[in-house]
Amino acid sequence: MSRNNIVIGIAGSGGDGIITAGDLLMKSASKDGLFVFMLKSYGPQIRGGESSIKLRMSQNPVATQGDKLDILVVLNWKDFPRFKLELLLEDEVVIISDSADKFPEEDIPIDKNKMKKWYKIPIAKIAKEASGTTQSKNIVMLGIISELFNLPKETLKKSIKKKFDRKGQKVVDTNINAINAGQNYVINSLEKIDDLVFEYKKNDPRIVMDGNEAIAYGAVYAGLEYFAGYPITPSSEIMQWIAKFLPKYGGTVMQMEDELASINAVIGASFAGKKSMTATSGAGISLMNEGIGLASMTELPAVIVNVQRGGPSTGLPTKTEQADLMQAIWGSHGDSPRVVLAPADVEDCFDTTILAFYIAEKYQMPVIILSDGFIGHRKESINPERIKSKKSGFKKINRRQTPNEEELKDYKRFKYTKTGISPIAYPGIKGGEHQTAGIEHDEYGFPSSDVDIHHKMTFKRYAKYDAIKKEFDFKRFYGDEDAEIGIIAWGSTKGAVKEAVKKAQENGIKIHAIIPQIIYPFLTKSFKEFLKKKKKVIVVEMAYSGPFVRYLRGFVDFGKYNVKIYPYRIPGGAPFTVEEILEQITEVVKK
Amino acid sequence: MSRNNIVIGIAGSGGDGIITAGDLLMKSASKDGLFVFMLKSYGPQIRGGESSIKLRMSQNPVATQGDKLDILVVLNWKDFPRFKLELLLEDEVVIISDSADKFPEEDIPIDKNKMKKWYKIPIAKIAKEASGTTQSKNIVMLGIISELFNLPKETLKKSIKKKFDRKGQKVVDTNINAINAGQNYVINSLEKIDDLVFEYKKNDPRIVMDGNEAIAYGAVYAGLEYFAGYPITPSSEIMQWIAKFLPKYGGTVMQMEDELASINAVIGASFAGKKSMTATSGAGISLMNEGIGLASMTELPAVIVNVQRGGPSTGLPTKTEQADLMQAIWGSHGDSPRVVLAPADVEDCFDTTILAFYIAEKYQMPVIILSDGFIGHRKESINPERIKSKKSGFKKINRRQTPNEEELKDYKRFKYTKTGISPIAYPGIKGGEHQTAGIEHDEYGFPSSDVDIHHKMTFKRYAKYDAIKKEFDFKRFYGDEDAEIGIIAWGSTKGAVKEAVKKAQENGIKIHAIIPQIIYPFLTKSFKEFLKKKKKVIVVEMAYSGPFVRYLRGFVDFGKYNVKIYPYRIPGGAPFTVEEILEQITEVVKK
Amino acid sequence: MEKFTVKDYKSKIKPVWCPGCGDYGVLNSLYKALEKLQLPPHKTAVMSGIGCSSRLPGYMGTYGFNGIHGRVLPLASGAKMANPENTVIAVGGDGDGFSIGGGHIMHAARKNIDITYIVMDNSIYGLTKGQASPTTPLGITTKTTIYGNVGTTFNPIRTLIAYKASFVARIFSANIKHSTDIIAKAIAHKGFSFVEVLSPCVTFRGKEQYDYFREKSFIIPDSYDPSNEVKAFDYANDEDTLELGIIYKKSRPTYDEALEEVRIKAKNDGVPSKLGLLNNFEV
Amino acid sequence: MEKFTVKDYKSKIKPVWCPGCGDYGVLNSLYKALEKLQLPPHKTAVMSGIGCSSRLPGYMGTYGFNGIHGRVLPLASGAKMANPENTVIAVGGDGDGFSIGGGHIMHAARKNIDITYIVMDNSIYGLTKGQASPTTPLGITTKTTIYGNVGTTFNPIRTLIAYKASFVARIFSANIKHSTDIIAKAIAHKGFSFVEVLSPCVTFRGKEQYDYFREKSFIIPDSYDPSNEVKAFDYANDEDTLELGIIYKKSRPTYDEALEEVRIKAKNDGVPSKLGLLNNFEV
Ligand SMILES: Cc1ncc(C[n+]2csc(CCOP(=O)(O)OP(=O)(O)O)c2C)c(N)n1
Ligand SMILES: Cc1ncc(C[n+]2csc(CCOP(=O)(O)OP(=O)(O)O)c2C)c(N)n1
Ligand code: SF4
Ligand code: SF4
Ligand SMILES: [Mg+2]
Ligand SMILES: [Mg+2]
Repeated sequence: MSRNNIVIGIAGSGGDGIITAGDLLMKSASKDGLFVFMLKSYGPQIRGGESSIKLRMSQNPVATQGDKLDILVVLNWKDFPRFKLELLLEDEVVIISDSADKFPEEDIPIDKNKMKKWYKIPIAKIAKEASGTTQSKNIVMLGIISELFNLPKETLKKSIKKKFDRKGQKVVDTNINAINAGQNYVINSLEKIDDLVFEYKKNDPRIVMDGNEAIAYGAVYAGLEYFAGYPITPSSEIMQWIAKFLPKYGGTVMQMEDELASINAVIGASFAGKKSMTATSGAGISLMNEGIGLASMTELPAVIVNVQRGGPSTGLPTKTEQADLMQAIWGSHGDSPRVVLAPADVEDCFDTTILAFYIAEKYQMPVIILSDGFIGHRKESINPERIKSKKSGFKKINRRQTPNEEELKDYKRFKYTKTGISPIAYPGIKGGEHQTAGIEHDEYGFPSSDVDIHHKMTFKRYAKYDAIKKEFDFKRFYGDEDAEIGIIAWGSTKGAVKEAVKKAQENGIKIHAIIPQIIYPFLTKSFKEFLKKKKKVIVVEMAYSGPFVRYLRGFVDFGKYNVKIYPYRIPGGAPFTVEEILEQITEVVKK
Repeated sequence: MSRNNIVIGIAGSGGDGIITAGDLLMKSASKDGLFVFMLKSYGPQIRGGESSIKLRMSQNPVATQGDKLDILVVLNWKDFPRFKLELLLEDEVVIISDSADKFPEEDIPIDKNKMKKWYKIPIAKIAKEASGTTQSKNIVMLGIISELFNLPKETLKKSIKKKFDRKGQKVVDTNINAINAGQNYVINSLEKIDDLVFEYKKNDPRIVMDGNEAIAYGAVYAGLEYFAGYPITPSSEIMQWIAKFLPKYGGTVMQMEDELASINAVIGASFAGKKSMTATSGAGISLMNEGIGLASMTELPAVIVNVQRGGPSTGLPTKTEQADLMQAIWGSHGDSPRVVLAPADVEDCFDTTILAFYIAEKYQMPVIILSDGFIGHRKESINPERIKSKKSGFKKINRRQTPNEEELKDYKRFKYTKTGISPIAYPGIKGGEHQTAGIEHDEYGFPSSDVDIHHKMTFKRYAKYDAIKKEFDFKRFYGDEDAEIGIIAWGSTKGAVKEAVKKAQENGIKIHAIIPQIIYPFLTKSFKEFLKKKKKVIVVEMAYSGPFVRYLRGFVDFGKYNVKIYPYRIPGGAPFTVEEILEQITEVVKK
Repeated sequence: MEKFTVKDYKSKIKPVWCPGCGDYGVLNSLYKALEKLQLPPHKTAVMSGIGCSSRLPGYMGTYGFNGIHGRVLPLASGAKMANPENTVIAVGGDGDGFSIGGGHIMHAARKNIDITYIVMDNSIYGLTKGQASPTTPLGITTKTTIYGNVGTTFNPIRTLIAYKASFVARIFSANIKHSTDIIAKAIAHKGFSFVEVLSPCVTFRGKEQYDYFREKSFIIPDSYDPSNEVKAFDYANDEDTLELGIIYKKSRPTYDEALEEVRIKAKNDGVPSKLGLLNNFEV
Repeated sequence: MEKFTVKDYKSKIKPVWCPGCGDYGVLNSLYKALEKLQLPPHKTAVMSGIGCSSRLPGYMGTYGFNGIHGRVLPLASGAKMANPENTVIAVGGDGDGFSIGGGHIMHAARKNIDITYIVMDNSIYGLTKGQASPTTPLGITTKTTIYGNVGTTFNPIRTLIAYKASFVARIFSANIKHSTDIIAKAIAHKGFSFVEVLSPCVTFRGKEQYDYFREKSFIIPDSYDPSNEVKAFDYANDEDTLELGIIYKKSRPTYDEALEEVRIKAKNDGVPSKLGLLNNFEV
C-alpha cells in the first residue's frame, strides 16, 4: 500500500551511528521539501551509550512526530527495551534488524503478532565488504530502507556528500559505496514481504531547525545585544548558538558562574540600555526568581527563556514536562508582575521570542518564554520563505521609550502614567541620571517606605497588564467555533491536540481548540469569547499537579459560564500521543 | 466616661525613648492580666531615627491593636507626620504633648476638631527637675498618662524597677522619681478636661511575646535539633532567639553564608536524622525555592518559616504584606509537593510551628510556615496557662518513621506505599545505607530516567496529600454557621476579620468567617461544608495580585455552589483596620 | 570643556546613616575621587547590593542602581560589558560581598572585568541590626553569636590576590585624603580593582572600632613594591597589622578587550544579514 | 571486630561514566582509602552536587546523597554538624565547586568544618556536554568558547590557602596508589580538608588531557614542608607545574569542637525545662 506519510524508528548502541543516520534521513527528506519531524533519545551515558531516533516524513502538513512506527530498524536488540515507550509500534510495523545480532527472545517487549514483517539482513557484513569497515553499517542501513520503502534517494546521497566532504574524498567514497551496497542488496538479494511504499512529489527544499535554535535565532533576529547564561540541559544549545553568531553583530555573550549571576548580569545590561536575555531550565529558573522580581520592581526589560524539563529538583533532565507554569507566574516573592509566553512548535519558538522582546521593551518588564525539552530538541523541517515573509508581518521590533528634552528637565524614572509605562534613561543619556532600586521608591527612584507610595507604585506596575490585554488577542484556534466541546492546551502539547481535533472531526465530533501563546496576563475577554458556546472544556497539560487548570480556574469562573471542566493532567516524560488525546475527547463526548 | 478598653499612641524622636516607654506600658498592663497588643514603627534610620508605638489594653479579650487612638502622646511634633497612617485618631482623641515643643501648625495632618482635648505639659522640664536630666521625659510621660487615665500604676513602677535593676539603685531611683513627678504633676497642677478613665479588674499576670519569639519557642518546644539561617528583616529574631536557647539543649545553630546554604544545610541535617528548620523572608525565600524542591524530591522533613514582608524584590522590608502565598505553593520548578501553614496571631505562631514539625516528620516533606512582619513583630499579652495546658492537647510531637528489621533486609528508601510514606533510614542505622537524590530515582534511590518510574514516583509523592486531607479539618470559624454571607481570610488578617464579624453581628448582619490554618493542600471537603449555605463570600487578602482568591478559585468551583465571590485585595504596608473590613461586609450585604 | 565639582556627584537626598558611621567618609572620598578624575556623571554608574553601605548609590548624582543582596558584581559586570564606555563602580558591605556575594568575586576578578569594587568592611551586618559577618573577629558577641563568635575570619586581601585580581588595595574611611587618592587610582586602573575599606559601624561595633582600626592600620611606605603576588600575599596576613594603600597591582588585558578580540574573530568568519543566517539551517 | 573490604563500600549499580573517564580512578582510590581507614559504611556519608563526577555517591555502599548543583558543601556541613559522629565526604566537579558553588568553599574552610571535599577537576563541564569551566585554560575552544576561551583560570590551591583551609592537597586520578594515600590522610585530618583531583574528561578534553596532566604534574618530595602558608602559596602558582600531594596543612579547632564550647557556655547560664522557657516571657 503506497503512503505519503510514514514514521520510522531506529535504535542501537553508541557506536552504531544512529543519530548520524537520523540526521541524514532528516536532511534528505527536507531537501525534497517534505514535512519532517525527528526526536532523538539517549541513555544516561554521556558517550558510548545507546540511542534512538524517531522520524516522520510526510507529503502534507503534519503537526507531530506521529504516534507509532511503520518501520522499526534495530541495529542492536539489547538496546531496544530502553526505548519501548519512545518507539511504539503499529500492528503492521515492518521490522529490520541485523541477522548477525542475536535476538534475545524473552526480554524484548514486542508482541509476536507485530513481528510478521521482519527482515533479517547481514547489515554489518555488507558494510564490511563494501567499505572495509562495519562502522558504515548505519549508512548501509539507510541504503536498505531508502530502496525498500522508496525514501528520498538522490538527496540522501547529496546529504552524505555534504556531511563527509570536509573529511576528504576517501571518506565520502566509502560512505557512497556503503549506501549503494545497501540499495543493491535490496534490489538483488531481497524479496519484499511487505507492501509499504512511500510516495511523494518533490517540493521546494525546506530548512531544519530545533526549538532551541529557533529561539536563539529569533533573539538575534529581534536585535538581541547582550546574553548572559549558564549551561543546563535542555537549554544549553541556546547560549551555544548565540555565542557563535551574536559576536558577529557586535553583541556580547557571557557565560556566568551561575543563574543568579546570569539574571543579574542581564538586568545590569538592560539598565545599560541593551536588549538582554538569558536562557535556562529546571533548577536554573528556580534560582532566577529573586532576580526576576528585581526586574519587575526596577521595570527593566528582560527576556528569560525556560526550556522546561522533568522535575522536581534535578528530576528528569533529558525529558519534558510542563510543571513550571505557576512558578513562571508566581515564582518570585511579592507582587511581581511579568509576562509569560509559550511557544507551541519549532517555528513558533522563533515568533514567540520576537514577541517577547517586543513586549519586554515596550512594557518594561521581565518576559518569560516557557518552552520545553520536547520542542527544544525536536527537529522540524520548515519553509524558509515563511520566515522571510514574516519580516514585515511582525510588530515593529521596537526599543524601550526614552525620555525627551522636556521630560529630562525634571526626570522621573518612575513617573505615574495611565499605561504604567514611564520612559527609561540609561547611562550615556545626559540629564537622565537617576537611582533605580529593588527597594520601593518614589517617582524619582529614591527609596521610600511610605504606604501610599507603595500602593500607587503597585498600581502603576500592574496597570501595564491592562494595556497588554488591550493590545493582544488569542489567535490559535482549531476546529469549529460553535462546537459545544472545547479543548485548551498550551505549549508543545499543541501538535497532539491539533491532530486529535482533526481526527475527532473526521469521526464527526464537533470540537473547538485553543492554544494560547500569551499565557499571562490572562486575556480574559478573548477567552470568554471562546467559552460562549462551550458546555464542556478539556484542559490538557503535562503536569500532575495541574498548574494550568488551576491557573485557568483562578481567572475564569467556568461555573458562571455553565462550562464543565475535564482536566487531563499527567506527569511528564513522554510527549502526548494523538491517540490518547483523541481518547479523552471521545470519552468526554460520551459524558 | 469610664472604659475598659483603650488605645494609646506615642510618637517621638530617637532620643525620646518611645520604645522603652511602650515596653514598660505593655509589661505593666500584662502584669495586671490585661489583654494587650503593641505595634512599633520606625523611620529608615538604623539609629537616632523617629519611632512610634501603638498600644491597646483591654479588660476583655480583643483580637487587634485597635483602629484609632483614644490617646495620642507626642514628644516631638516634627516626627508625627511620618506615622499618620499608623496613628489614626478617634474624634474624641485626647492629645498630650510637651508645651516646650513648638507645634508646626500647617504640616500636621490632624483636623482641628480633633484637637479639642489637648494637654500641653512641660514634660522635659518636669523631668529635668525631678531627675536632673530631660532624658527621663518618657518616664515622666508615663507617670502623667497613668495618673490621668488610671492606667496600671503599681505594676508600672514594678516594671521600671525590674528594667533598670541591673543598672544600679541610682538609675532606678531617678526613674521612680521621674514617674512620681509625672503623677504628682497631674494630681497637683493639672485640671482634667476630658472624661476618659480606664477601669479594670486585676487578673492573673500574662506573659508577653511577639510572633517571631512564639515561632522560635514553638520550634524548640517541638524538639528542634538543627537550625541554619541567614539574617533578614523581619525574620532575624527567630534565629537570634534560637541561637540563644537551642544550644542549652544540645542543639546546633549555624549562621550560613546565604539562604541557598541555609536550606541545603537544613536538608543535610534532616538527612542526618535531625529535626531541622530555617527562617527567612522576602528575597531569602525566593532563593530557597530550588532547595525546597530538593526536599520534596528527597522526601526529607524540613520546616521553612517565611515571615512575609512587603515586596516585590527588596520592597518594604519593615512593612507587612501577604503576597508570597502562591510562591509558597508553586515556587519551585516541577511538581514539587509541600505543605503550607499560616499562623493567625502570636499564640497561633506557637501552635502552627508545632503542627509544622508534626506534619514534616510524619509526611516527610517540606512544610512552609507563612507568617508576616505584622504578627512577627507584634507584641501580645498571653495567658501562660493556655500554653502549658496545650502540652497534652497537641498531637504527639513524633519523629519520622524509621525502617524495622524486616524492612532493612532489602531496604527501599522510596518504597511505594498507599500513603506515600516510606520509612527513612539515616547515617548511623546499619543496613539502611542508601542513595538519596534530587534526580528521579527508583524505590532504592538509584537514578532512573524511566518514564514509568517518574509517573509512579510522582503519584507516590502526591499520595501524601490524600492522607493529610483525611487527617485534618478546618477549625477556625467565627459567626453563625448558617449565614448566607461568608468571609474568608488567612494569616494575620484574622484579627481584623474576627472583630469585624463581631461588629457586623452587633449590627444585625448574619455572617460566617473561616480562617484556615492549613492552607495547602486545600482541605476541599471541609471547605465545601463551609460553602453549603453561602451565597456570597468575601475574600480578604493583603496582596494586590490576589493570590489567595486565585488559589481558592483554582481548587473550588464557586460557580457550582452558586456562590458569588467578592475579593478585597489591596497592597500591603499597613495592617487592615476593623472598620475597613466592616465596610466591605456592609457593602456586600447591600449587593 | 565643562568642569565637574563635588556637588555634580551628589543626589538630592541626604544619607540616613547613623551619626559617626564610617560610610560618610567613603562617600566623601568617592565624591572627591570622581571630581579628581573629572568623570561625567551621566557616563558613570554606581551600583550596589543591600546593606547600610549599599545605600550609597542613592546619594550619588551619577546613574545609580541599588540592586539585591550579594549580586552587585554580576549586575555591574552586565552593565559594564553591555557598554564598556560607562565607568562602573560597585559598592557594598562585608556581608553583601564576602558572605552571600562571595561566589561572584573570583569570576569578576579572574575575568578582569574593568570595574571598581569598593567593600565597606565594618565586620558586622549593620542594616539587619548587628549579626556576625565573615570578618567579625573571633570571640565577639553579636545578635547571632550570643556566646562569642567562633567563625575564623575571612581574609579579603589575600583572597583577592589568590583570585588574580589585577588591583588590590585597602583604605580607612577616616583618612579621606588617602582614601580619595587610592579610590581614584582604583577607578583609573584598567581592569578589576578591589578596595577594602575599614569603615566602622559605631552602632553595632561601637566607637571603639575606630580606635581598633587606627591602632592596627598604617600607610604602606613608598618603598613597598606591589607587583609580586607572593610578597603581597605574605604582607597581607591579617594577624597583626592592617596595611593601607595598594597591596597588589599587575596589569593584564581586560574582559572587554578580550571580547573585542572574539568579535573580530567571529566577524572574520563572515557576517551575514540577519535573514542570511537562515543558510545555517539549510540541508 | 568486623573488617570492611572494598566491596563493602560498593553499591549495586555500575558507573555510567565514559570509558577512560578519570573519575573511575577517583572512585577506586576512595574505595581503597575507606578500606584503609576501616570506616563503617553506615556511619559514612558521601554527598555531591550535580555533574558526571557528582554521580559518584551512587556507586558507594555507604550512605549517599546526590544533591543539587553547587550546594554540596552546605548540604554536607549540615549533615556533619547535625551529627559529628558521621564521617562526611563531599565530592563534585570543577563547575559544581568553583563556578556555581564557589561561594560556599570559603565558609566551610574558614569555619574548619570537619569534612573532606574532593573536587574532580577536568577543566570542563562534562555532564552538560562540554562548556568552559573556571579552570579551562585560555584559548581552548569549547561549546561556549567557540572562538577560544578568554577567561583567566581560577587557581584552586592558592585560593584554598587564602581561605585558611587546614588541609590542601592535589592528586592525579591516574595514580591510584598516591591518591589513595592522600585521600585517606584527608579523611583522617581533623578539620576541613580539600583535595583537587586532576581527573581527565576524555570525551570533551580528549585523551590528550592525560598526557597534559602527566607532563605538568610531579609528586611533592618529602623534603617539602607544608606548614607555611606563604611558601605553600608560592609553591602553588599554576603557571608551570602541578604539584601532587599535601601542599598546605595546619591544624586548628574544628567547628564541632567550637560549637561544643558554645553549648557548654549556654548550659552554664542554666538549662530550664522546655516549659520553663516561659519564664523568659514573664513581665
Ligand atoms: C537575599 C537576602 N538575604 C538577606 C537579606 C537581609 N540583609 C540585608 S543587608 C544584610 C547584610 C548587611 O551587612 P553588610 O553587607 O555588611 O552591610 P552593612 O549594613 O554592614 O553596611 C542582610 C543580611 C536581604 N536583603 N536579601
Ligand atoms: C542550578 C543548575 N544549573 C545548571 C545545571 C546544569 N549542570 C549540571 S552539571 C553542570 C556542570 C558539570 O560540570 P562539573 O561540575 O565540572 O562536573 P563534570 O561533569 O565535569 O564532572 C551543569 C552546568 C544544574 N544541574 N543546576
Ligand atoms: S548601623 Fe552601623 S553601618 Fe549602619 S549606618 Fe549605623 S553605623 Fe553605619
Ligand atoms: S563526559 Fe567526561 S567527565 Fe563525563 S563521564 Fe565522560 S569522560 Fe567522564
Ligand atoms: Mg557590614
Ligand atoms: Mg568538570
